[in-house]
Amino acid sequence: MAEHIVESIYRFLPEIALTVTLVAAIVADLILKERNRNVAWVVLGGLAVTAVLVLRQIGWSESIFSDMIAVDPFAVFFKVVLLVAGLFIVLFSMKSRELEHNATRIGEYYMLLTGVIFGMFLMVGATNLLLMYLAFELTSISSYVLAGFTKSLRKSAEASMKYIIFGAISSGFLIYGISLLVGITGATDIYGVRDALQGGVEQQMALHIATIMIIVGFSYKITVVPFHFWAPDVYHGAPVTITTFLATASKIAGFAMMIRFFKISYVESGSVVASGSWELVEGVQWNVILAILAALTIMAANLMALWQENIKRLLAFSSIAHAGFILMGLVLLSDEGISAMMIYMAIYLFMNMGAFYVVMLVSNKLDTEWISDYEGLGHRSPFLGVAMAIFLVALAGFPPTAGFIAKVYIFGATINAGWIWLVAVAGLATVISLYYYVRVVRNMFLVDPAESDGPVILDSGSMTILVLLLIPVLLLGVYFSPIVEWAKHSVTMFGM
Amino acid sequence: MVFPEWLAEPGLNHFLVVSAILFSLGLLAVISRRNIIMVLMGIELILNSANLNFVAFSRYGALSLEGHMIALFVIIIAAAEAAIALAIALNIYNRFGSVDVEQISELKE
Amino acid sequence: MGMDSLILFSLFALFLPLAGFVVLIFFGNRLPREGDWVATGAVAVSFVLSLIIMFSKLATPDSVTATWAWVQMGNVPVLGGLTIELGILIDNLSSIMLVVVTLISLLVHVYSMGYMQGDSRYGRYFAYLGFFTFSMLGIVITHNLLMMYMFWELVGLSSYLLIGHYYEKKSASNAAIKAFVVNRIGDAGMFIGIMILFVHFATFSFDAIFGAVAAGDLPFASQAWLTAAGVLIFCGAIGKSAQFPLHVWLPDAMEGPTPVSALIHAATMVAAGVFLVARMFPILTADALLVIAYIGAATALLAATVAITQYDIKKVLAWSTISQLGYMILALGVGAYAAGFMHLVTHAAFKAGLFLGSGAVIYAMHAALHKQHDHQTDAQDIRNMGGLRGKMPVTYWTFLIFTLAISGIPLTSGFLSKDEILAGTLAFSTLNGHFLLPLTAFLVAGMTAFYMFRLVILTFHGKPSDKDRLSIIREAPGVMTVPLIVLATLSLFFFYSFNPLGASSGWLYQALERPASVVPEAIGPIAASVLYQAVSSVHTLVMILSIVIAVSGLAFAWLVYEKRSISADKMAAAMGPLYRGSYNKWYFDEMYQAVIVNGTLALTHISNWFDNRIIDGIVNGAATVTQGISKISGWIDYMFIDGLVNFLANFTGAIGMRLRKIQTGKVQNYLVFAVFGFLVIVFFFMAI
Amino acid sequence: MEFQIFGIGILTWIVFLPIVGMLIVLLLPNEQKNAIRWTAATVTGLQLVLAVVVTMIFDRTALGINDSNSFQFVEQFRWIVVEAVPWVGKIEIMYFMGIDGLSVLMVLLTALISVIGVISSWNIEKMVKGYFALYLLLVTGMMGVFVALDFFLFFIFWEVMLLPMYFLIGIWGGARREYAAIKFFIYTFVGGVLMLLVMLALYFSVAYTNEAGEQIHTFNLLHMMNAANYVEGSILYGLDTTWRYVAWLALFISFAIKVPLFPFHTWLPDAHVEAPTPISVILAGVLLKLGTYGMLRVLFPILPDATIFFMYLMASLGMISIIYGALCAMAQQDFKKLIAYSSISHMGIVMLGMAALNTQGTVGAVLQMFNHGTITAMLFLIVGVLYDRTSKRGVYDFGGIANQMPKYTGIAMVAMFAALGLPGLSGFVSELFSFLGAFDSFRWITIISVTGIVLTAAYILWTVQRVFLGSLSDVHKTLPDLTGRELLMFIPLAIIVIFLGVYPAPAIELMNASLSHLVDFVNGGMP
Repeated sequence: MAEHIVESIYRFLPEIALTVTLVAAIVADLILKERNRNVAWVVLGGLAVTAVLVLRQIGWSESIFSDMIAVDPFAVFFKVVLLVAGLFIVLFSMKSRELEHNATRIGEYYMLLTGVIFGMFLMVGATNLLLMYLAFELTSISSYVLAGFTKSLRKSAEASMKYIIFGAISSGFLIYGISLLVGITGATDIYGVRDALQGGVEQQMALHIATIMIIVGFSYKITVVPFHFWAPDVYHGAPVTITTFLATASKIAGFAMMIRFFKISYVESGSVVASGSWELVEGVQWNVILAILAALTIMAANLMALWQENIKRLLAFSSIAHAGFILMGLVLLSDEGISAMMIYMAIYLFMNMGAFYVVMLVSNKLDTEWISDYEGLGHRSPFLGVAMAIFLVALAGFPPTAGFIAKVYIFGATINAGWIWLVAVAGLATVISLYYYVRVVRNMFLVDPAESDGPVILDSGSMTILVLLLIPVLLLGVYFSPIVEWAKHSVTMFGM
Repeated sequence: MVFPEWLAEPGLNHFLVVSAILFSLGLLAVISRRNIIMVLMGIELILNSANLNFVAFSRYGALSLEGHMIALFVIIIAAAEAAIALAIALNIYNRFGSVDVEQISELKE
Repeated sequence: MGMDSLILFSLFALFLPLAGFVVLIFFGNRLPREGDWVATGAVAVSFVLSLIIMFSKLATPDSVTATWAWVQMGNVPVLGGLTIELGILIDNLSSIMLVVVTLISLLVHVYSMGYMQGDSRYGRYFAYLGFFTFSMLGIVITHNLLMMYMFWELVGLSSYLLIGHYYEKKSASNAAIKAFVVNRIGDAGMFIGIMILFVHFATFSFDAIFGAVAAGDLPFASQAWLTAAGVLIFCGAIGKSAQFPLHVWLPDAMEGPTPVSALIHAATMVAAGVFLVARMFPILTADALLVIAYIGAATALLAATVAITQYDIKKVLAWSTISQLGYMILALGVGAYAAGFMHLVTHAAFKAGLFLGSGAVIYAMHAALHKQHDHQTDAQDIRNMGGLRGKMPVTYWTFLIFTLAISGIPLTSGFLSKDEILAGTLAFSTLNGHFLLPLTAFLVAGMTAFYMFRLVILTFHGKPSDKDRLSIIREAPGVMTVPLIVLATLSLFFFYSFNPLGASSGWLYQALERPASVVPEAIGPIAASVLYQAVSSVHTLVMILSIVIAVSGLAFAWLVYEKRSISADKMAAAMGPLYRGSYNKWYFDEMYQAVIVNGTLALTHISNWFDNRIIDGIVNGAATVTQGISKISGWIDYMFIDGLVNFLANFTGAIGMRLRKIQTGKVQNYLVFAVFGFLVIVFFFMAI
Repeated sequence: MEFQIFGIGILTWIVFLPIVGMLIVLLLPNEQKNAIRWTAATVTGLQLVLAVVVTMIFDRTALGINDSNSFQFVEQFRWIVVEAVPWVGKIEIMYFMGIDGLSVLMVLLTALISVIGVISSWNIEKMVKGYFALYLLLVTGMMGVFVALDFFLFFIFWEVMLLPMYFLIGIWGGARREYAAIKFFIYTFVGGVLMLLVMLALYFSVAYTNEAGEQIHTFNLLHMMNAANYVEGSILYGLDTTWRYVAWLALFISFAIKVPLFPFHTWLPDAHVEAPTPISVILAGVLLKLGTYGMLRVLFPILPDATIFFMYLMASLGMISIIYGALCAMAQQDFKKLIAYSSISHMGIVMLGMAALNTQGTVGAVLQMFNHGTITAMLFLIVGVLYDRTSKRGVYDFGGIANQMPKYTGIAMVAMFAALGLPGLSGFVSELFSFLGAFDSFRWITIISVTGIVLTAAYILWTVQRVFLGSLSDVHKTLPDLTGRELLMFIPLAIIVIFLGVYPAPAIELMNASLSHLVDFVNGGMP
């Protein structure tokens, strides 16, 4: 037992590192002068260390703390993605004028950020229903605070309120569902649950309700229609940096947890490794629900995005739509689908962050979030304009950008699994999505700027960050075998 | 005094039914009440209905002590959530001068 | 002389005019006299060459062909390997035609030097003449349908360019377009006919196709398709030779300079249709020939009736041309091959002469009017002429000869050919009782004599419409009169046959013996021998008849217009509607304008409207109505704009709009929706 | 055949030279307008030289189409390789380029039109740098499509063209440029999505077994043309299945939009009218050909069974486009729009010829693609010349130009009559063969289509009359005739048009072998 604990702790180092970072951040915030910068640097350092530790885990496949958490390729993949997200968010935050002006005690902001990341690490690894719930709540609760961190702003306050009410209810659904599931199966870790289900349970009705409630819980996290309502308002109200974080990292973490939960507890063990496709434990056809939800999400989100005037809302809806695209992968019940999802998420991270970062820079310089104010931007700052154009085009899924690859893989997997109607809907939605992405591009380039507004100058730092985001978006578009390889090898979870 | 037959021997289902009712009430409260504090109450109800399940299951169902333990955790979470929620509610009051959920709807469409 | 040199000569004869064209187009302005001598010289040389070719060809019975591969196509399914050849064929037909074309062309070149003096596009004019000659010769000497079609279009182009020579005048450019488009209609039919033959026989060459048909291999193994092919190809002739119902372009074509009318629209190009029919004769079935015959007859009659009432000197000649072409077609249709083609040759001479003569008159009139500073009077209206006889003797006498020829008075070339045609037609009817054909033929013969002399009398005899104008009228210069004299002599009988009363003994008739038909007996035309039998039996009768008719027509005209013993106006009044109909060319133009042209235009507007409103509408979200000349009235527009334009994208957009409203901003509504969703899922799930 | 420069294959040079040019242009300062122009000119010029070289040393006997060994100037190496995992076989995406008789003329055409486009862009003053950068990017995209033999590569080039086109129309276009640009964009994007879906379906259905005996999923077009490579039970497995028909339709629409074929054509008139002259030239000269080329390169040989099944559909659409396009053209008053519609009509002839599925038809079609490219390019340049001088485009705005600008009129006549299908000019030959081929397969459809030549004659001649004939209005008394630069772009095209009209054999020999093979292959229904 003892050495198991020790062993586990050894495997748990990254998370520990994060905790240390958290503490360090608090301390730094207390003692250091001129806090904002320094705390940020401390957190950056901590994240870097964590990254190293995570990279050491590549290839491991263990379950630690008596089946509380799994350290397996799947988890590692997502940890890396989340760390990248975290790093960029911290960098963004250092550049954000919004935070400087409207947020007090910026140190806590970074602390909370670290906390969220920690929670996400748990989410991607958790194999115990209780821990899943705890991780879920840990991220949520700190997110509530972050969303309202610029509390002097009305919109920020409103956002946090909506967020917490909606979030709390959803977590209520989740825990209620879990309670039923746990009760029926008598096991708290998902392996136990699976074994019980494979044995067959009599209370099918209860099982169904439990499943659906859990799906609802997850759906809120990954913004699936009709459980997405909070997202546009919160994304709109929250500080751009946090919006970015919610739109990318927390969504990705949610997906990771969802995938693991369903793949392990609702799928016949041993059915996976052989052929890529899974067989469900008898009874629950949850993937049909997901299919419908995915289609609904894709269509609704794209349609609602059409007329948005505020760029943040636009991107909010676009990110909801993308959640729908990603969800398609889980419907397929195949490792191919999962790997496609992972590829999509990894790429989505970069392009979406890029778009949001441009939005942030624009609101830094011009102090606006209205699409109409983007007119002539391409002429006032060609670099910014081109970068934004590339990110949007990538989001629309044009070659030779990475966004195209993401779509290729998710669509391909869907076709291969024979879900033609689903992919047809997705294709149609893609066309619709072009409208609103291009609208922004049009404003930036096809409209000449007014004489009054001069050129927009970027500082080298922001430029560097933009370039850092552009490189993967373009590079993965023309040479994507690394990411594909990695994803394909990262679908294996402990216990399959 | 004589209990009706179906209440004579309280079992798992009774608790489940009660928790279901609790849950629904909580949901109702959240949806219908204007005052943010009341909404938060509703949330508490929901969480506790879940707790009731856990405890009931570990008393009657296959679940052993884990049930109680989970319930404890949930209570803690609920507390934390409530704390944050109240803070936010306060901030809302400062900004909007009201805690009426209906009126706080500037972000829309 | 050797075959190869024959081919070589014909190639030179063909390409010299083209060379002249190229030179004039690129260097015309730098050359003295804008290079008219270049063009004329080129044509002169090819005329000489043509003469040599003709004589040496007529000496030998067998024809000469030479071919060059143009395009090679690898294994063609259905057809196997395919080579498309260009080639030339020199036989009696083509060699005679060569001479006719080059001769007339040469004369017209010379004449034009006088007539077109001081024209703003003098050089360009000669260039086009050269180009026309080239394309016309191409039609004549080709040995396959493809080249025939290509040059067919090219003569169309040159005719277009020359009719539109005075393109500042709207009427001129309109006429040019009309000519080209109407011809295109015929050509489309011809093209389809060619396709039928090619797709089946995998070759364009006449000999090859005739050979195959002779071997009993019919297109798509059906006689109907063979007939169809024949008739469709004849459509080309209908267009070029201005046969009914496509005759409408030729009168308008008179907008072009008069020499052009003489060359293209009287002597050569319009005869190309006749040439085509003659070429295709072997594969024409009896049915096809019957169609051809009737179309010819109809045309002849129709045109003659119109010619009677026209006052524009060129228009009269134009209609008479149409009528004469109808004659030729009729002749070929009834199988009087030699007669028909011979009439082509003789007609070429005297009709060209008539036009050049009229040109001389117009030239003189213009000069006179110019002196009088009179710009209202129409120089071409015969009512403004009269009494010119004394002032322009050469023109008058030559013109008279031509008129006698066209009316078929003995001792002229016209008599010879026309007499043969009438005989052929009559013989044909005796054999299978299509008596309408000879009837029309004779009728038209009489009318021809009448309206031609009407023309002569009104122009040259009688009292002048304006004394002092007449006093200043001058005879045309030598370059113009010499061609007239040449043509006049060519309109006399001895050039064609030493027997003034019988062409059949003449060299030309001999040279043009009818080719054997290759279609199966059952559907073939009446055998030549049989026909000639009948001809010889009716010949004397016909001769007498035709002379009588011609003379009476002449006499009638004399009575009406010279003696005035019968009032033309009274006659006209008596005729009433007939007169009006004839005067207005039986309203063909109006009819076509109303039905075809306006119909097409309406169609274009409809389709354009359809494009902008419906098709565009269905996909077009930005509801801005694009421009375009839809004449549909406004309110329909609105209905459709509202109804359809906003259809798809606006439709999605609209949904987006509505959907957006869900986002009310009230968190509790959100929750309601969410819970609702949850319940739906639950029920759905319970259902499955 | 191999041909390398500095160890890099000639096709790569041809395709990516413009990209190099683009980078140079981007590095040049904005003010250096002439430097930028000359860079573009040089790059495209070099490209043309290479293209001519390729055409010269091209082996006319090689078959190509589905036979990888007989493609020429082949460049092939693995671009993306994903090793096998238990549940998905090995995956390959090739950088695979090569040309055969089908593509060689198109490569030449693209290079030629690109150069001419640059010349006619010379007097563009607005944002010169951006303009030429986008222009060169566009050229790369077009050229790439014509040489790509891997579906993935093909698709990437296909989509790469979209954005530059969007901006070129949208920024440098006329009054309603935004509308036209977005319309073009959406239309083509729809096509792109459809193509993407079919491409993926094919990709999962096709797997070839390599030397090592492993099953490899691939985008290689040639592998997709081999029935043996279709994985049993995959969606497109077998012949004449419903899914194959669906796939055919989807792919067909995606190409038909580019062609454009009735009823997918309405983006064209707007795009043409609004686009600046050089872009119209590119659009009509090259872009439209991509659609028909794609059908011959991808659609026919990969789905031959469906192709035969849908023969009549294609022919009918071709027929409708011919007649309908001509009718619409007749109704136009805007010179540019008129030509745009005439393009629809002429591309209908291409469609008709292709649908015939025999050598004459196909040869005619491909030749028509080339000829229409040159002829319509000329026509748009002709409009451009007038527009530059008078900034008017209405057919009725002119008249009597013939007296004022003889050189110009001469050139215009050549182009106009070539468009009208006059024998002796290139247009006639290709139309002739297209119709001959079509008549072999569909009698009545062809007979109806032939009536289109009458309509064509009508609207062309009316245009000639309205613009060039008649009397000159005083405002145009001062119009200068063609300048040297303008002659420079017209003369080569005019020469080609006349030469191919008189002696088309050289062009036909280039494609003959490949097209015959293609036809046999398709009629064989994918052995």
